[in-house]
Amino acid sequence: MSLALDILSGACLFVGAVLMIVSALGVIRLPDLFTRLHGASIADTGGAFLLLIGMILQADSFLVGIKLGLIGIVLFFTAPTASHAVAHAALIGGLSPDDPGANQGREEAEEDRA
Amino acid sequence: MSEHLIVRIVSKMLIPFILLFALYVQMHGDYGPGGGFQAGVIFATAFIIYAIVFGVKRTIRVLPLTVVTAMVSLGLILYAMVGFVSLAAGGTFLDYGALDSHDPVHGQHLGIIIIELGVGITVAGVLTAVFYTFAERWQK
Amino acid sequence: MVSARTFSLFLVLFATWLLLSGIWDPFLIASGAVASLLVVYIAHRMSVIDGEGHPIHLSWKLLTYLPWLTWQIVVSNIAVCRTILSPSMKLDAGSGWVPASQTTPVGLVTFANSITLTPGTVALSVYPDTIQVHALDRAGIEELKAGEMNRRVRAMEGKA
Amino acid sequence: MFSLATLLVVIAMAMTLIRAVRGPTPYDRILAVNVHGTMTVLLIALAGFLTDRPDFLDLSLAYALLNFVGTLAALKFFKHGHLGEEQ
Repeated sequence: MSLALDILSGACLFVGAVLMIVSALGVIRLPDLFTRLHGASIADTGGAFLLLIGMILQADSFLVGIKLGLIGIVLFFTAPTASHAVAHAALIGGLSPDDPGANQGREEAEEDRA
Repeated sequence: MSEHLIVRIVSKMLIPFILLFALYVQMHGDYGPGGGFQAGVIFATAFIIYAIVFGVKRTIRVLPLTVVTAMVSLGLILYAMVGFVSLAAGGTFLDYGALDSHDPVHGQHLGIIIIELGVGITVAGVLTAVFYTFAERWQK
Repeated sequence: MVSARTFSLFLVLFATWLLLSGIWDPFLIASGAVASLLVVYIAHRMSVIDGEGHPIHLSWKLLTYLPWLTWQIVVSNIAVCRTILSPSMKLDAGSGWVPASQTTPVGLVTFANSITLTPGTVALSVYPDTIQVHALDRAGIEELKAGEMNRRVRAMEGKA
Repeated sequence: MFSLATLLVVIAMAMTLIRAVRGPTPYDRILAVNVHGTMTVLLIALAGFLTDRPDFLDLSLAYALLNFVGTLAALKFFKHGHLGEEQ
Protein backbone atom coordinates (compact mmCIF):
# COMPACT_ATOMS: atom_id res chain seq x y z
CA MET A 1 0.00 0.00 0.00
CA SER A 2 2.70 2.41 1.03
CA LEU A 3 4.79 1.41 -1.98
CA ALA A 4 1.90 2.08 -4.35
CA LEU A 5 1.42 5.48 -2.71
CA ASP A 6 5.11 6.26 -3.13
CA ILE A 7 5.03 5.33 -6.79
CA LEU A 8 1.88 7.36 -7.40
CA SER A 9 3.21 10.44 -5.64
CA GLY A 10 6.60 10.06 -7.33
CA ALA A 11 4.88 9.92 -10.71
CA CYS A 12 2.82 13.03 -9.88
CA LEU A 13 5.92 14.92 -8.76
CA PHE A 14 7.91 13.90 -11.83
CA VAL A 15 5.18 14.71 -14.35
CA GLY A 16 4.42 17.98 -12.57
CA ALA A 17 8.07 19.04 -12.63
CA VAL A 18 8.38 18.06 -16.31
CA LEU A 19 5.26 20.12 -17.06
CA MET A 20 6.98 23.09 -15.39
CA ILE A 21 9.90 22.65 -17.83
CA VAL A 22 7.49 22.37 -20.77
CA SER A 23 5.73 25.52 -19.61
CA ALA A 24 9.00 27.42 -19.34
CA LEU A 25 9.92 26.14 -22.79
CA GLY A 26 6.58 27.42 -24.08
CA VAL A 27 7.16 30.83 -22.53
CA ILE A 28 10.49 30.97 -24.36
CA ARG A 29 9.56 29.39 -27.70
CA LEU A 30 6.09 30.71 -28.51
CA PRO A 31 6.11 33.70 -30.86
CA ASP A 32 4.15 36.48 -29.14
CA LEU A 33 2.74 37.53 -25.80
CA PHE A 34 -0.74 36.10 -26.21
CA THR A 35 0.52 32.66 -27.21
CA ARG A 36 3.07 32.74 -24.38
CA LEU A 37 0.17 33.15 -21.96
CA HIS A 38 -0.96 29.64 -22.91
CA GLY A 39 2.48 28.28 -22.12
CA ALA A 40 2.37 30.01 -18.76
CA SER A 41 -1.02 28.57 -17.90
CA ILE A 42 0.42 25.03 -18.04
CA ALA A 43 2.62 25.91 -15.07
CA ASP A 44 -0.38 27.41 -13.26
CA THR A 45 -2.59 24.36 -13.74
CA GLY A 46 -0.95 21.06 -14.65
CA GLY A 47 2.45 21.73 -13.15
CA ALA A 48 1.32 23.32 -9.90
CA PHE A 49 -1.55 20.94 -9.17
CA LEU A 50 0.34 17.74 -9.97
CA LEU A 51 3.22 18.82 -7.73
CA LEU A 52 0.75 19.70 -4.96
CA ILE A 53 -1.03 16.33 -5.31
CA GLY A 54 2.32 14.55 -5.21
CA MET A 55 3.19 16.36 -2.00
CA ILE A 56 -0.25 15.78 -0.44
CA LEU A 57 0.17 12.03 -1.01
CA GLN A 58 3.47 12.19 0.90
CA ALA A 59 2.17 14.43 3.70
CA ASP A 60 2.80 12.87 7.09
CA SER A 61 0.13 14.82 8.95
CA PHE A 62 -3.37 16.06 8.27
CA LEU A 63 -2.26 19.65 8.85
CA VAL A 64 0.37 19.54 6.11
CA GLY A 65 -2.18 18.21 3.64
CA ILE A 66 -4.62 20.99 4.54
CA LYS A 67 -1.98 23.67 4.03
CA LEU A 68 -1.05 22.25 0.63
CA GLY A 69 -4.75 22.25 -0.22
CA LEU A 70 -5.00 25.92 0.80
CA ILE A 71 -2.03 26.77 -1.45
CA GLY A 72 -3.87 24.98 -4.25
CA ILE A 73 -7.06 26.98 -3.61
CA VAL A 74 -5.16 30.28 -3.57
CA LEU A 75 -3.41 29.39 -6.84
CA PHE A 76 -6.73 28.26 -8.32
CA PHE A 77 -8.17 31.74 -7.79
CA THR A 78 -5.16 33.98 -8.34
CA ALA A 79 -3.34 32.33 -11.26
CA PRO A 80 -6.07 32.79 -13.92
CA THR A 81 -6.81 36.27 -12.59
CA ALA A 82 -3.19 37.33 -12.98
CA SER A 83 -3.03 35.80 -16.48
CA HIS A 84 -6.21 37.58 -17.48
CA ALA A 85 -4.93 40.87 -16.06
CA VAL A 86 -1.73 40.58 -18.12
CA ALA A 87 -3.72 39.70 -21.27
CA HIS A 88 -6.18 42.54 -20.76
CA ALA A 89 -3.43 45.07 -20.04
CA ALA A 90 -1.58 43.98 -23.20
CA LEU A 91 -4.77 44.31 -25.24
CA ILE A 92 -5.39 47.80 -23.86
CA GLY A 93 -1.71 48.56 -24.36
CA GLY A 94 -2.13 48.00 -28.10
CA LEU A 95 -0.77 44.51 -28.83
CA SER A 96 -2.79 42.75 -31.52
CA PRO A 97 -4.14 39.33 -30.52
CA ASP A 98 -4.72 38.18 -34.10
CA ASP A 99 -1.53 39.03 -35.90
CA PRO A 100 1.71 37.87 -34.28
CA GLY A 101 3.64 39.38 -37.18
CA ALA A 102 2.45 42.86 -36.34
CA ASN A 103 3.50 42.37 -32.74
CA GLN A 104 6.88 41.14 -33.86
CA GLY A 105 7.46 44.44 -35.65
CA ARG A 106 6.11 46.34 -32.70
CA GLU A 107 8.20 44.39 -30.25
CA GLU A 108 11.35 45.10 -32.23
CA ALA A 109 10.42 48.76 -32.34
CA GLU A 110 10.01 48.75 -28.57
CA GLU A 111 13.30 46.97 -28.21
CA ASP A 112 14.99 49.64 -30.30
CA ARG A 113 13.36 52.34 -28.26
CA ALA A 114 14.46 50.77 -25.00
CA MET B 1 -8.92 49.34 -11.80
CA SER B 2 -12.25 48.93 -9.99
CA GLU B 3 -14.06 48.79 -13.33
CA HIS B 4 -12.02 45.67 -14.06
CA LEU B 5 -14.57 42.99 -13.17
CA ILE B 6 -12.43 39.88 -12.62
CA VAL B 7 -9.66 41.58 -10.68
CA ARG B 8 -12.24 43.38 -8.54
CA ILE B 9 -14.18 40.28 -7.57
CA VAL B 10 -11.19 38.04 -6.93
CA SER B 11 -9.57 40.76 -4.80
CA LYS B 12 -12.77 41.15 -2.83
CA MET B 13 -12.77 37.42 -2.11
CA LEU B 14 -9.08 37.34 -1.26
CA ILE B 15 -8.67 40.39 0.99
CA PRO B 16 -10.31 38.92 4.15
CA PHE B 17 -8.10 35.86 3.85
CA ILE B 18 -4.94 37.92 3.42
CA LEU B 19 -5.86 39.81 6.60
CA LEU B 20 -6.61 36.58 8.47
CA PHE B 21 -3.34 35.05 7.28
CA ALA B 22 -1.46 38.11 8.55
CA LEU B 23 -3.02 37.71 12.00
CA TYR B 24 -2.27 33.97 11.91
CA VAL B 25 1.40 34.68 11.19
CA GLN B 26 1.32 37.23 14.02
CA MET B 27 0.01 34.83 16.64
CA HIS B 28 2.01 31.76 15.61
CA GLY B 29 5.41 33.41 15.68
CA ASP B 30 6.64 30.96 18.32
CA TYR B 31 5.40 27.84 16.49
CA GLY B 32 6.67 28.45 13.00
CA PRO B 33 8.29 31.02 10.75
CA GLY B 34 6.83 34.47 11.13
CA GLY B 35 6.27 36.96 13.86
CA GLY B 36 5.55 40.63 14.11
CA PHE B 37 7.46 42.00 11.15
CA GLN B 38 6.20 39.50 8.59
CA ALA B 39 2.65 39.80 9.89
CA GLY B 40 2.81 43.57 9.58
CA VAL B 41 3.99 43.31 5.98
CA ILE B 42 1.20 40.90 5.01
CA PHE B 43 -1.38 43.01 6.83
CA ALA B 44 -0.27 46.11 4.93
CA THR B 45 -0.37 44.10 1.69
CA ALA B 46 -4.12 43.63 2.10
CA PHE B 47 -4.57 47.41 2.18
CA ILE B 48 -2.16 47.88 -0.73
CA ILE B 49 -4.13 45.49 -2.98
CA TYR B 50 -7.30 47.29 -1.91
CA ALA B 51 -5.73 50.60 -2.88
CA ILE B 52 -4.52 49.20 -6.21
CA VAL B 53 -7.97 47.91 -7.13
CA PHE B 54 -10.28 50.50 -5.58
CA GLY B 55 -8.05 53.57 -5.46
CA VAL B 56 -6.14 55.31 -2.70
CA LYS B 57 -8.95 57.73 -1.80
CA ARG B 58 -11.30 54.92 -0.87
CA THR B 59 -8.54 53.14 1.09
CA ILE B 60 -7.93 56.31 3.10
CA ARG B 61 -11.65 56.34 3.94
CA VAL B 62 -11.33 52.77 5.26
CA LEU B 63 -8.03 53.34 7.08
CA PRO B 64 -7.65 57.08 7.76
CA LEU B 65 -4.23 58.68 8.10
CA THR B 66 -4.87 59.44 11.77
CA VAL B 67 -5.38 55.72 12.44
CA VAL B 68 -2.17 54.87 10.56
CA THR B 69 -0.22 57.42 12.60
CA ALA B 70 -1.81 56.10 15.79
CA MET B 71 -0.85 52.53 14.81
CA VAL B 72 2.78 53.54 14.29
CA SER B 73 3.02 55.04 17.77
CA LEU B 74 0.79 52.48 19.50
CA GLY B 75 3.12 49.64 18.52
CA LEU B 76 6.12 51.48 19.83
CA ILE B 77 4.31 52.34 23.07
CA LEU B 78 3.36 48.68 23.57
CA TYR B 79 6.98 47.68 23.07
CA ALA B 80 8.34 50.28 25.47
CA MET B 81 5.60 49.55 27.99
CA VAL B 82 6.66 45.91 28.30
CA GLY B 83 10.18 47.11 28.96
CA PHE B 84 9.18 49.56 31.66
CA VAL B 85 6.71 47.22 33.32
CA SER B 86 9.38 44.56 33.62
CA LEU B 87 11.72 47.25 34.96
CA ALA B 88 9.08 48.19 37.52
CA ALA B 89 8.54 44.54 38.45
CA GLY B 90 12.16 44.29 39.51
CA GLY B 91 13.86 42.92 36.40
CA THR B 92 16.01 44.66 33.81
CA PHE B 93 14.61 46.44 30.76
CA LEU B 94 12.66 43.93 28.59
CA ASP B 95 13.30 41.15 31.11
CA TYR B 96 10.05 39.30 30.35
CA GLY B 97 10.56 36.78 33.13
CA ALA B 98 9.83 39.45 35.71
CA LEU B 99 6.35 40.08 34.28
CA ASP B 100 4.96 37.15 36.25
CA SER B 101 6.66 36.77 39.62
CA HIS B 102 5.31 33.24 40.18
CA ASP B 103 6.01 31.69 36.79
CA PRO B 104 8.83 33.29 34.76
CA VAL B 105 8.08 31.08 31.73
CA HIS B 106 4.54 32.40 31.56
CA GLY B 107 5.89 35.91 31.92
CA GLN B 108 8.28 35.37 29.04
CA HIS B 109 5.50 34.02 26.85
CA LEU B 110 3.27 37.02 27.61
CA GLY B 111 6.12 39.49 27.08
CA ILE B 112 7.05 38.07 23.68
CA ILE B 113 3.45 38.03 22.48
CA ILE B 114 2.89 41.69 23.42
CA ILE B 115 6.21 42.79 21.94
CA GLU B 116 5.53 40.96 18.67
CA LEU B 117 2.09 42.59 18.59
CA GLY B 118 3.77 45.97 18.98
CA VAL B 119 6.21 45.23 16.15
CA GLY B 120 3.39 44.00 13.91
CA ILE B 121 1.18 47.06 14.50
CA THR B 122 4.07 49.45 13.86
CA VAL B 123 5.24 47.70 10.71
CA ALA B 124 1.72 47.53 9.28
CA GLY B 125 1.24 51.24 10.02
CA VAL B 126 4.61 52.31 8.60
CA LEU B 127 4.22 50.30 5.38
CA THR B 128 0.71 51.63 4.78
CA ALA B 129 1.98 55.16 5.42
CA VAL B 130 4.85 54.60 2.95
CA PHE B 131 2.41 53.38 0.32
CA TYR B 132 0.06 56.32 0.89
CA THR B 133 2.97 58.72 0.54
CA PHE B 134 4.16 57.06 -2.67
CA ALA B 135 0.70 57.08 -4.23
CA GLU B 136 -0.11 60.60 -3.06
CA ARG B 137 2.99 62.09 -4.65
CA TRP B 138 1.38 61.67 -8.06
CA GLN B 139 -1.91 63.30 -7.17
CA LYS B 140 -0.84 66.86 -7.89
CA MET C 1 -27.51 44.25 12.07
CA VAL C 2 -25.59 41.12 11.19
CA SER C 3 -26.50 39.63 7.86
CA ALA C 4 -26.25 35.94 7.08
CA ARG C 5 -23.39 36.70 4.72
CA THR C 6 -21.36 38.43 7.41
CA PHE C 7 -21.92 35.57 9.80
CA SER C 8 -20.94 33.05 7.15
CA LEU C 9 -17.73 34.99 6.43
CA PHE C 10 -16.92 34.88 10.14
CA LEU C 11 -17.46 31.11 10.23
CA VAL C 12 -15.31 30.55 7.13
CA LEU C 13 -12.52 32.72 8.51
CA PHE C 14 -12.61 30.99 11.89
CA ALA C 15 -12.54 27.56 10.25
CA THR C 16 -9.60 28.67 8.11
CA TRP C 17 -7.80 29.82 11.25
CA LEU C 18 -8.35 26.47 12.96
CA LEU C 19 -7.15 24.57 9.89
CA LEU C 20 -4.06 26.75 9.53
CA SER C 21 -3.20 26.66 13.20
CA GLY C 22 -3.89 23.04 14.10
CA ILE C 23 -2.90 23.77 17.71
CA TRP C 24 -5.79 23.26 20.12
CA ASP C 25 -4.62 25.75 22.70
CA PRO C 26 -7.39 27.82 24.36
CA PHE C 27 -5.41 31.03 23.98
CA LEU C 28 -4.83 30.49 20.26
CA ILE C 29 -8.45 29.52 19.61
CA ALA C 30 -9.63 32.62 21.46
CA SER C 31 -7.23 34.80 19.50
CA GLY C 32 -8.54 33.14 16.35
CA ALA C 33 -12.05 34.26 17.22
CA VAL C 34 -10.82 37.80 17.95
CA ALA C 35 -8.82 37.85 14.72
CA SER C 36 -11.83 36.67 12.68
CA LEU C 37 -13.98 39.38 14.26
CA LEU C 38 -11.38 42.02 13.49
CA VAL C 39 -11.11 40.85 9.88
CA VAL C 40 -14.90 40.85 9.51
CA TYR C 41 -14.96 44.40 10.87
CA ILE C 42 -12.27 45.60 8.43
CA ALA C 43 -13.96 43.73 5.55
CA HIS C 44 -17.22 45.43 6.51
CA ARG C 45 -15.52 48.83 6.44
CA MET C 46 -14.04 47.97 3.03
CA SER C 47 -17.55 46.82 2.01
CA VAL C 48 -16.19 43.65 0.43
CA ILE C 49 -18.86 41.46 2.08
CA ASP C 50 -21.50 41.19 -0.61
CA GLY C 51 -22.63 38.84 -3.33
CA GLU C 52 -19.40 39.57 -5.19
CA GLY C 53 -16.94 39.25 -2.34
CA HIS C 54 -18.42 36.31 -0.49
CA PRO C 55 -20.69 34.35 -2.86
CA ILE C 56 -22.32 31.74 -0.66
CA HIS C 57 -25.25 31.29 -3.03
CA LEU C 58 -23.46 28.98 -5.49
CA SER C 59 -22.31 26.42 -2.96
CA TRP C 60 -23.06 22.81 -3.79
CA LYS C 61 -23.41 22.87 -7.58
CA LEU C 62 -19.73 23.76 -7.63
CA LEU C 63 -19.06 20.15 -6.67
CA THR C 64 -20.47 18.89 -9.95
CA TYR C 65 -18.74 21.59 -11.99
CA LEU C 66 -15.20 21.17 -10.63
CA PRO C 67 -14.62 17.55 -11.76
CA TRP C 68 -15.74 18.45 -15.27
CA LEU C 69 -13.45 21.50 -15.29
CA THR C 70 -10.57 19.35 -14.05
CA TRP C 71 -11.10 16.95 -16.93
CA GLN C 72 -11.11 19.86 -19.41
CA ILE C 73 -7.88 21.15 -17.90
CA VAL C 74 -6.21 17.73 -18.22
CA VAL C 75 -7.24 17.35 -21.86
CA SER C 76 -6.12 20.83 -22.86
CA ASN C 77 -2.87 20.53 -20.92
CA ILE C 78 -1.94 17.57 -23.08
CA ALA C 79 -2.92 19.41 -26.27
CA VAL C 80 -0.89 22.52 -25.43
CA CYS C 81 2.13 20.46 -24.35
CA ARG C 82 2.02 18.68 -27.69
CA THR C 83 1.98 22.03 -29.50
CA ILE C 84 4.91 23.40 -27.50
CA LEU C 85 7.01 20.27 -27.94
CA SER C 86 6.33 19.81 -31.64
CA PRO C 87 9.48 20.83 -33.53
CA SER C 88 7.74 22.75 -36.32
CA MET C 89 5.24 24.48 -34.05
CA LYS C 90 2.58 25.29 -36.59
CA LEU C 91 0.25 27.69 -34.84
CA ASP C 92 -3.25 28.75 -35.71
CA ALA C 93 -3.63 31.33 -32.97
CA GLY C 94 -6.24 34.02 -32.97
CA SER C 95 -9.00 35.69 -31.03
CA GLY C 96 -12.76 35.56 -31.18
CA TRP C 97 -15.94 36.38 -29.30
CA VAL C 98 -17.73 33.82 -27.15
CA PRO C 99 -21.30 34.41 -25.97
CA ALA C 100 -21.78 34.38 -22.19
CA SER C 101 -25.28 33.90 -20.83
CA GLN C 102 -24.47 34.41 -17.14
CA THR C 103 -26.52 37.06 -15.39
CA THR C 104 -24.47 37.80 -12.26
CA PRO C 105 -20.94 39.23 -12.09
CA VAL C 106 -19.75 36.21 -10.11
CA GLY C 107 -21.07 33.83 -12.77
CA LEU C 108 -19.32 35.83 -15.46
CA VAL C 109 -16.06 35.79 -13.51
CA THR C 110 -16.36 32.03 -12.97
CA PHE C 111 -16.82 31.52 -16.69
CA ALA C 112 -13.95 33.85 -17.65
CA ASN C 113 -11.59 32.34 -15.09
CA SER C 114 -12.52 28.82 -16.23
CA ILE C 115 -11.62 29.85 -19.78
CA THR C 116 -8.29 31.27 -18.62
CA LEU C 117 -7.58 28.31 -16.36
CA THR C 118 -7.92 25.92 -19.29
CA PRO C 119 -4.59 26.05 -21.13
CA GLY C 120 -5.01 26.99 -24.78
CA THR C 121 -7.64 29.65 -24.18
CA VAL C 122 -7.33 32.99 -22.38
CA ALA C 123 -10.09 35.49 -21.67
CA LEU C 124 -8.90 38.83 -23.06
CA SER C 125 -11.72 41.10 -22.00
CA VAL C 126 -15.09 40.57 -20.38
CA TYR C 127 -18.36 42.23 -21.33
CA PRO C 128 -21.80 41.55 -19.84
CA ASP C 129 -22.86 39.20 -22.65
CA THR C 130 -19.67 38.25 -24.50
CA ILE C 131 -16.10 37.38 -23.67
CA GLN C 132 -13.21 38.01 -26.02
CA VAL C 133 -11.07 34.89 -26.07
CA HIS C 134 -7.61 34.27 -27.43
CA ALA C 135 -6.82 30.66 -28.34
CA LEU C 136 -3.62 28.88 -29.26
CA ASP C 137 -5.70 26.88 -31.73
CA ARG C 138 -8.79 28.42 -33.26
CA ALA C 139 -10.63 25.14 -32.72
CA GLY C 140 -10.62 26.05 -29.02
CA ILE C 141 -12.80 29.08 -29.75
CA GLU C 142 -15.23 27.01 -31.81
CA GLU C 143 -15.49 24.58 -28.92
CA LEU C 144 -16.26 27.40 -26.49
CA LYS C 145 -18.81 28.83 -28.90
CA ALA C 146 -20.60 25.47 -28.82
CA GLY C 147 -21.33 26.52 -25.25
CA GLU C 148 -20.88 23.46 -23.05
CA MET C 149 -18.85 25.35 -20.45
CA ASN C 150 -21.16 28.36 -20.70
CA ARG C 151 -24.18 26.15 -19.96
CA ARG C 152 -22.55 24.45 -17.00
CA VAL C 153 -21.51 27.73 -15.38
CA ARG C 154 -24.99 29.13 -16.03
CA ALA C 155 -26.53 26.10 -14.30
CA MET C 156 -24.19 26.48 -11.33
CA GLU C 157 -25.10 30.12 -10.98
CA GLY C 158 -28.65 29.08 -10.13
CA LYS C 159 -31.50 31.55 -10.29
CA ALA C 160 -31.31 35.36 -10.64
CA MET D 1 12.00 11.99 -6.04
CA PHE D 2 11.69 15.30 -4.21
CA SER D 3 15.25 16.27 -5.10
CA LEU D 4 14.72 15.47 -8.79
CA ALA D 5 11.46 17.46 -8.86
CA THR D 6 13.16 20.38 -7.10
CA LEU D 7 16.02 20.31 -9.61
CA LEU D 8 13.61 20.32 -12.55
CA VAL D 9 11.61 23.22 -11.08
CA VAL D 10 14.82 25.22 -10.55
CA ILE D 11 15.79 24.61 -14.19
CA ALA D 12 12.32 25.73 -15.31
CA MET D 13 12.66 28.88 -13.19
CA ALA D 14 16.00 29.66 -14.78
CA MET D 15 14.37 29.26 -18.20
CA THR D 16 11.57 31.72 -17.42
CA LEU D 17 14.23 34.25 -16.45
CA ILE D 18 15.46 34.14 -20.07
CA ARG D 19 12.07 35.47 -21.19
CA ALA D 20 12.07 38.04 -18.39
CA VAL D 21 15.43 39.37 -19.59
CA ARG D 22 14.69 39.21 -23.32
CA GLY D 23 11.31 40.91 -23.03
CA PRO D 24 10.64 42.52 -25.47
CA THR D 25 7.46 44.19 -24.15
CA PRO D 26 6.89 44.95 -20.46
CA TYR D 27 3.97 42.51 -20.52
CA ASP D 28 6.28 39.65 -21.50
CA ARG D 29 8.48 40.47 -18.54
CA ILE D 30 5.55 40.63 -16.14
CA LEU D 31 4.24 37.33 -17.49
CA ALA D 32 7.64 35.70 -17.06
CA VAL D 33 7.97 37.00 -13.52
CA ASN D 34 4.45 35.80 -12.72
CA VAL D 35 5.25 32.28 -13.91
CA HIS D 36 8.54 32.49 -12.04
CA GLY D 37 6.56 33.36 -8.91
CA THR D 38 4.16 30.43 -9.33
CA MET D 39 7.17 28.13 -9.62
CA THR D 40 8.72 29.74 -6.55
CA VAL D 41 5.61 28.87 -4.54
CA LEU D 42 6.03 25.22 -5.49
CA LEU D 43 9.80 25.37 -4.98
CA ILE D 44 9.39 26.61 -1.40
CA ALA D 45 6.88 23.84 -0.67
CA LEU D 46 9.21 21.23 -2.20
CA ALA D 47 12.14 22.63 -0.21
CA GLY D 48 10.03 22.22 2.93
CA PHE D 49 9.56 18.53 2.15
CA LEU D 50 13.19 18.10 1.18
CA THR D 51 14.45 19.45 4.49
CA ASP D 52 11.55 17.94 6.46
CA ARG D 53 10.31 21.30 7.72
CA PRO D 54 6.58 21.67 7.10
CA ASP D 55 6.78 25.26 8.41
CA PHE D 56 7.90 26.21 4.92
CA LEU D 57 4.32 25.82 3.73
CA ASP D 58 3.41 29.06 5.51
CA LEU D 59 6.07 30.88 3.50
CA SER D 60 4.74 29.25 0.37
CA LEU D 61 1.21 30.43 1.10
CA ALA D 62 2.45 33.95 1.82
CA TYR D 63 4.38 33.94 -1.46
CA ALA D 64 1.31 32.81 -3.39
CA LEU D 65 -0.63 35.81 -2.02
CA LEU D 66 2.19 38.29 -2.55
CA ASN D 67 2.86 37.08 -6.11
CA PHE D 68 -0.69 38.02 -7.08
CA VAL D 69 -0.45 41.45 -5.47
CA GLY D 70 2.96 42.04 -7.05
CA THR D 71 1.75 41.17 -10.55
CA LEU D 72 -1.23 43.52 -10.28
CA ALA D 73 0.92 46.31 -8.83
CA ALA D 74 3.45 45.96 -11.66
CA LEU D 75 0.69 46.00 -14.28
CA LYS D 76 -0.91 49.08 -12.79
CA PHE D 77 2.44 50.79 -12.59
CA PHE D 78 3.17 50.09 -16.26
CA LYS D 79 -0.26 51.28 -17.27
CA HIS D 80 -0.34 54.56 -15.36
CA GLY D 81 3.28 55.17 -14.41
CA HIS D 82 2.25 55.44 -10.76
CA LEU D 83 0.14 53.64 -8.17
CA GLY D 84 -2.11 56.55 -7.29
CA GLU D 85 -5.63 57.48 -8.26
CA GLU D 86 -6.83 56.96 -11.81
CA GLN D 87 -7.78 60.23 -13.42
